[in-house]
Amino acid sequence: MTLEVTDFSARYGRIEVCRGIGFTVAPGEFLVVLGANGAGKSTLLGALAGLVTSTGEITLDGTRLDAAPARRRAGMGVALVPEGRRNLFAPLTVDENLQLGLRLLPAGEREAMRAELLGLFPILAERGRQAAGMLSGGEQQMLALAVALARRPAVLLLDEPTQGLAPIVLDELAAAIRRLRPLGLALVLAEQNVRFAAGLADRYVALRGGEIVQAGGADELRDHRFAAASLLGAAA
Amino acid sequence: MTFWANHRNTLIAIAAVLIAAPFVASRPVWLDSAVILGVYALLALSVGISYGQAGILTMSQGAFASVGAYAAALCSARWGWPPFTDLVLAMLLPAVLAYGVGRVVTRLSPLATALATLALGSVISIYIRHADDLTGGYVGFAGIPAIGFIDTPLEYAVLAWLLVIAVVYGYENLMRSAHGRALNVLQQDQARARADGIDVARSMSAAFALSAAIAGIAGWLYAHYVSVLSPESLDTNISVTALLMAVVGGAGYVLGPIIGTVLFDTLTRLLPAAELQGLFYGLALVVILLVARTGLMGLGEQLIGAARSGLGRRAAPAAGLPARAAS
Amino acid sequence: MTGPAFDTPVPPAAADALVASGIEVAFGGIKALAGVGATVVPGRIVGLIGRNGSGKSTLFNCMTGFVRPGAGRVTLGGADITGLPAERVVRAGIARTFQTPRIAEGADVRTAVLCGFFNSAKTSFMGSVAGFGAARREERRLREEADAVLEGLGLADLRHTEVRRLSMGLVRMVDVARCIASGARFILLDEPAAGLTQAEQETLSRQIRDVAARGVGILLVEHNFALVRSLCETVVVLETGRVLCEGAPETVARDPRVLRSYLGAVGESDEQGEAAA
Amino acid sequence: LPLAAAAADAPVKIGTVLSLSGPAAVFGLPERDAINVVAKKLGFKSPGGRPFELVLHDDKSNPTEAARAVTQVINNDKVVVVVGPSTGSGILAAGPIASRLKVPLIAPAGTMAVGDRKNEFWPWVFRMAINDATSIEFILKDMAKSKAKKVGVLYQEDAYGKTGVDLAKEIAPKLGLEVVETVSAPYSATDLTAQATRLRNAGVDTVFLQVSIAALGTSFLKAARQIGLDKPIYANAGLAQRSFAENVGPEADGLRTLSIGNLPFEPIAEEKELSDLLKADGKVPQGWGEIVGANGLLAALAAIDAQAGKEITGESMRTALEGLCGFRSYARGKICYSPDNHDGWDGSSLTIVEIRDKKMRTLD
Amino acid sequence: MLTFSEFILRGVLAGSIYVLLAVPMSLLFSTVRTIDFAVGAYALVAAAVAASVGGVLGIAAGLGAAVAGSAAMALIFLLLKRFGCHNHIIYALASFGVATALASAVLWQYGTQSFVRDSFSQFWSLAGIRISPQGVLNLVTALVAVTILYVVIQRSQLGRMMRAAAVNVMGSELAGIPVELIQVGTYLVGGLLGGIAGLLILFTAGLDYSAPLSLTLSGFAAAIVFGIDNPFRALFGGLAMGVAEALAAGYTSGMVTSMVPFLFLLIVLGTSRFGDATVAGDRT
Ligand SMILES: Nc1ncnc2c1ncn2[C@@H]1O[C@H](COP(=O)(O)OP(=O)(O)OP(=O)(O)O)[C@@H](O)[C@H]1O
Ligand SMILES: Nc1ncnc2c1ncn2[C@@H]1O[C@H](COP(=O)(O)OP(=O)(O)OP(=O)(O)O)[C@@H](O)[C@H]1O
Ligand SMILES: CC(C)C[C@H](N)C(=O)O
Ligand SMILES: [Mg+2]
Ligand SMILES: [Mg+2]
Repeated sequence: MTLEVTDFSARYGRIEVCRGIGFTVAPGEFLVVLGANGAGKSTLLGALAGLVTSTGEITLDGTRLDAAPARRRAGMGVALVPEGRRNLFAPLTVDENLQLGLRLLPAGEREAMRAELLGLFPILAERGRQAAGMLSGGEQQMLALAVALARRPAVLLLDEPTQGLAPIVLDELAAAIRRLRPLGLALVLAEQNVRFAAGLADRYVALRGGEIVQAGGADELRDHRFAAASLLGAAA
Repeated sequence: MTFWANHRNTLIAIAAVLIAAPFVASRPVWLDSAVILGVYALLALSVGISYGQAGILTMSQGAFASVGAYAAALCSARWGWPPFTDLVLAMLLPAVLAYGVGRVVTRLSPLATALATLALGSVISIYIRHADDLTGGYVGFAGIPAIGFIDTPLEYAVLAWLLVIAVVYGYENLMRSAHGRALNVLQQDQARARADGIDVARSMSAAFALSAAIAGIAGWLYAHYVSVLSPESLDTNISVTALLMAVVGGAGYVLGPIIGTVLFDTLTRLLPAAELQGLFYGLALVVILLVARTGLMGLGEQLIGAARSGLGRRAAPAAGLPARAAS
Repeated sequence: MTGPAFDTPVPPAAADALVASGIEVAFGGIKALAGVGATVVPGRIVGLIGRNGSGKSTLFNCMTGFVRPGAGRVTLGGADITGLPAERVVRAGIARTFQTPRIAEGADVRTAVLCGFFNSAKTSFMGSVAGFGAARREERRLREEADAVLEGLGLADLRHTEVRRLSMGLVRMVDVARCIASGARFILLDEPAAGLTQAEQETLSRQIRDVAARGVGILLVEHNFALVRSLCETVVVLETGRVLCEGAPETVARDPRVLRSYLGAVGESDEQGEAAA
Repeated sequence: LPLAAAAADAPVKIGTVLSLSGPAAVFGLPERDAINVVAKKLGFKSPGGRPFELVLHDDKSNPTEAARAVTQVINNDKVVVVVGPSTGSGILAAGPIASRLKVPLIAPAGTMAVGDRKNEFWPWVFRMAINDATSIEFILKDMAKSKAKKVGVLYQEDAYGKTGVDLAKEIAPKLGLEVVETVSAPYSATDLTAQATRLRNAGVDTVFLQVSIAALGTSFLKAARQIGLDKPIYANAGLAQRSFAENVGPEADGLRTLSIGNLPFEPIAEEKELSDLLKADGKVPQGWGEIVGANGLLAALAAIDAQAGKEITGESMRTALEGLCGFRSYARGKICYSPDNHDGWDGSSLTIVEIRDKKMRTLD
Repeated sequence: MLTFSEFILRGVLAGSIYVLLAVPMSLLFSTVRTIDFAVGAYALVAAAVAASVGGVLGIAAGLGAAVAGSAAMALIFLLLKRFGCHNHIIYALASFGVATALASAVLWQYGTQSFVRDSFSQFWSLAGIRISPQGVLNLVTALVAVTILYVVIQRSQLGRMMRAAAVNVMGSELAGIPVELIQVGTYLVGGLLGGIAGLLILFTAGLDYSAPLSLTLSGFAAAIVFGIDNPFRALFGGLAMGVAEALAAGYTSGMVTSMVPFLFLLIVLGTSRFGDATVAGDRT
């Protein structure tokens, strides 16, 4: 489904963190949001998911999302994996976390999806009865991703999913996300790991001070020095 | 100047007491209230230290106070100790009790801690009720002498508020020291605290003991001022009231408990004496909690914060990397 | 010396190394560590890598007293510190950061660093309450030392910033400052570079190197192999609770087992290493 | 400092510090109701024509609050006499204040310690109730008339319960009875079968209840029936409450209770007047609480009238109360104070009532 | 021996009341991580209304009144949350206010009378021990309540949602869980359970206006002593407290009798690991 964001601003209380954001992500298209620390990436993703107060329009195939609270957006096909896997329920077991993720899927499809996710992250099958909070950092990250994927979202918002994952797992993760492309998934990815982002995304937008300062095709990202200097705004 | 920076709360407390003094001294009934208010303020401060700083949700401050009060009664009335010497025992006894129990409760969850302190308070008060020979049992203990030369309500009021100021001063010292910071850390995150090298059980027990000692001071003052004691004088209701006072005022702030005490006291005075008193009390409590969710001090801070950011200050960007990064 | 030998020659200071050997840990049915060892020498940076769930953080937890190993020993300069409670381990001179930073909300940077000084504070609890002159002088001394630590890490300007307003990278730096404040001779860093921009990673690695240069031994867990390669002389690779191999980063990176189980595509391209250099 | 009523015709202020909440509200509320209706009926003028005002405070069944309230009414509202506090421990806490501020308390509680002459504040406390020793002797005498010898006692865990059981143990042998087992219950007890079982196993012939919390009374009676402890049961005045009699089930039939009069069910002449007054005001008479309260007010008014034309202070009130004997009251017996006797009432106003069909019947 | 087992049995029957009061606490804790100090007040309100209305209608009215009381609490909880208060202790203190208000309303409306009604006039004899069918009914109700609660909380999708809502509000929102609906629902069910407890007490031993706080504290203790995270722990907590009290009343006297229940709490909390702070899912 097509995600369309127009004239979008997000604020914490009186503090406006993102403003005038606009972009479109077509079905099957992957967009990466780049930016230095504090540029507002997480804020943007949080606002798209309904966690942060925002103004402006968000539509999903023409349906307005912006008035709905986070809880309803979840039902409308938006899934966010927040920074630091904060979508997990630490005392609940791995299985229970997954079941909560699978909840929004029709009952008949749940088993198949479960099997698919456990195939993607086999360790989760072994740790089924363990409290999610007791997993290793990387295992938690995998579970957080699995929980979001479980409901087969139309729009997937990933906030730095690579944090804490071993290099080889990143490859597997990228491959898994790529497999969702034909299903029409629209992906918005906030990343610091340019290598990962470049390997996955079609297009990028770069944020600085809460505004889009640059946009382009992902091939531009393959040039590291360009990415580091102008997109991540590292050096002052 | 540095004293101002390091002891703001003490100075504010002194100023407030000085401003209120002429008004209070002009009415005998206010003098009496000032003493009792001082007792409650000490109790609420003791809750501030144990709950607001160490995170021990205590329901036994009333019991600690009564241990202090009975110690004062026995030392002065029965054993004839010289004035003020009984204060030592009145602080030490509750502190030792609290330290011992603290070692156990520190590893419990907050609710389990509350239950444990509640049970401890009950055990103490049952003991007091049954130790007829020592405490006078249910009937209580009468004829507790005044503290040496301190005799009139005015003198008691002065003493009470001197004690309050002294406690605020010590409290402030503590919070500006490594031990105070340790309490703040362990209250939020015990693993973090241990990684800093903090012995969680010891620090928490020490804070609990300090808070019990302060409750003991409150009891000591109460005993000498009221001159009679009974098991119900300083019971669980008082513990709960002290907790409410501290929370309503802002348990995490040094002066919060005192503000809560004043507010609560005013409130209970304004309520009509009738069957429906509880209804008004309950509703008032709910309304206060709704208005001041982090206590009155928290509310004040929010208002000040809002006033400041209302001046149109834009979002300060997250602090960027220090200069050395640019190379 | 019970730990495994280094590829590089062991410096003379090794007598007071931090050594874990034969560590075994099981959580219920899960065997997290099955006979793992590692040695950290003052002034050196040792890397610890391995797949997710291979037991890196658990090894950290054993060496810092947060988890009691089922078997094995942790020694510091020959003294057995196995099973000491975490707060005692810190006092012995070993500090750590957490994989998910644990920060006290609301405190400013200097206060956070001051918390690290808990061990070296000399006043007693009651002494602090009484506020004797000694306690006040002590407090002044701690403040100065904290400022010195911040200065050393290039964080001096942030002294009064609230920790929660910092970016993740700076939070991790503050955590490092806190470790240094504790006077630790060994610092264990758990994925300090996660979520940092390239530039921040560079700052971080420079500062880690500075700390090591002052004679502090560092054990570094990190999934960013480029960073590991640029910092560490030795790397220990874990695989499901066992040591898979050990050696210089270059050697390890060429080990087919490591490529298969951990590095995957990263190991095949060298550009990352250059970028961080 | 003498607290004088400003002028002879200015209203005299009377403080009432009573338990309007907490466990002792069972007595405090009827005390307040009676004081109010009597004052209203008198048109807030003493029988001798002196206007008066009432200042009401709640002691919350707690001694600290009681002491505070008494200080408040004396210092702030300038009362010259206080009716209350309602509980023994409240009076003990307020006594020193009354004596320091020189205002007498008219104390509606039976607790022995209140009338202990060793108290420094003894001169300032006048009991408006029957002391516990007299009460307990009265009910135990009734018990002794049956063939019962071995007595079991249930008492509630508070001052009322504990002093009661101690007195019972002390007095019983003089009447040829023996207390063979005592059991106690906290206010919070919801189930007293264990206590009842223990009394049954001790083989008691009769049971004495020293409780004032009606719920404990009913709970025990139910438990006794359930476990098959069918022995005659006696209770001290704490259970002589209308609501207890009306709410308890058939298991209470035959329970004998000590009472001051029988206001709710079979009031005698003077009591009837009070009961009618209450009913006219929409109140339902509850028990002896009203009698004690109303008479407390009447005593204060009688003392005021004894000083007609004079300036009234707390001290003059104390002197006047010490000379008060046989004033008009709503009670069976005569109330009489003297400089040596502040206990006022003897046993002549006591009765034994028996519960039958949810009513208290006066026995004679 | 017979005496001993009699005291045990009586303790178990008495303890079932504590279990009934502990169940709503345990339930609320699993979804909101707080304590409702008004549970005892709901019980009182239900008993008072049921006793004054009488009959089956009275039972319905009593339960309705209890739920209405908890609805007030739920509303306050919602307001606090909407105003941005996420401190669970504040919710608990607010419920303390509600409890005081409700008890006072009962005192005002019905006076100081104790509420008590008769249920069974026949008694059963169990191996020579006379017990009231009412006690058995209480125990059965407690067992049923605990079992249902356990199945719902631990084994159902709703239960997972409830527990999720308690530990991570943001995560619940993202997972599409109606957090507030669930939490308000829990308060209401807590009111209903408190009301049921009140009705059973009405027919067992009776209660009066002063009962709520001590009822709440008994339930609180029962819910916590063996760990609050599982309703079966509340079951054992309640029964153990009942037995401890019965044995104390049966075999000790004076000070010891009154202290035993509290010493029991202290010893269990001090020696067991049930109340430990280590919340599942928090590792370093
Ligand atoms: N809860 C909050 N309240 C107020 N300001 C906030 C809050 N969270 C973030 N900010 C501010 O909003 C700005 C953007 O933060 P955000 O977390 O969106 O950055 P980011 O681009 O995701 O950075 P990072 O790469 O470190 O994750 C920063 O200035 C930050 O300080
Ligand atoms: N407290 C615990 N209870 C149960 N299992 C645990 C516990 N701690 C760790 N584990 C398990 O032990 C294994 C090792 O965990 P550890 O955290 O040491 O991995 P790690 O190497 O640090 O991984 P990552 O790179 O993902 O952080 C994991 O599979 C984890 O699920
Ligand atoms: C009149 C007496 C029976 C009063 C009772 N003893 C009491 O203390 O309340
Ligand atoms: Mg971010
Ligand atoms: Mg790890």
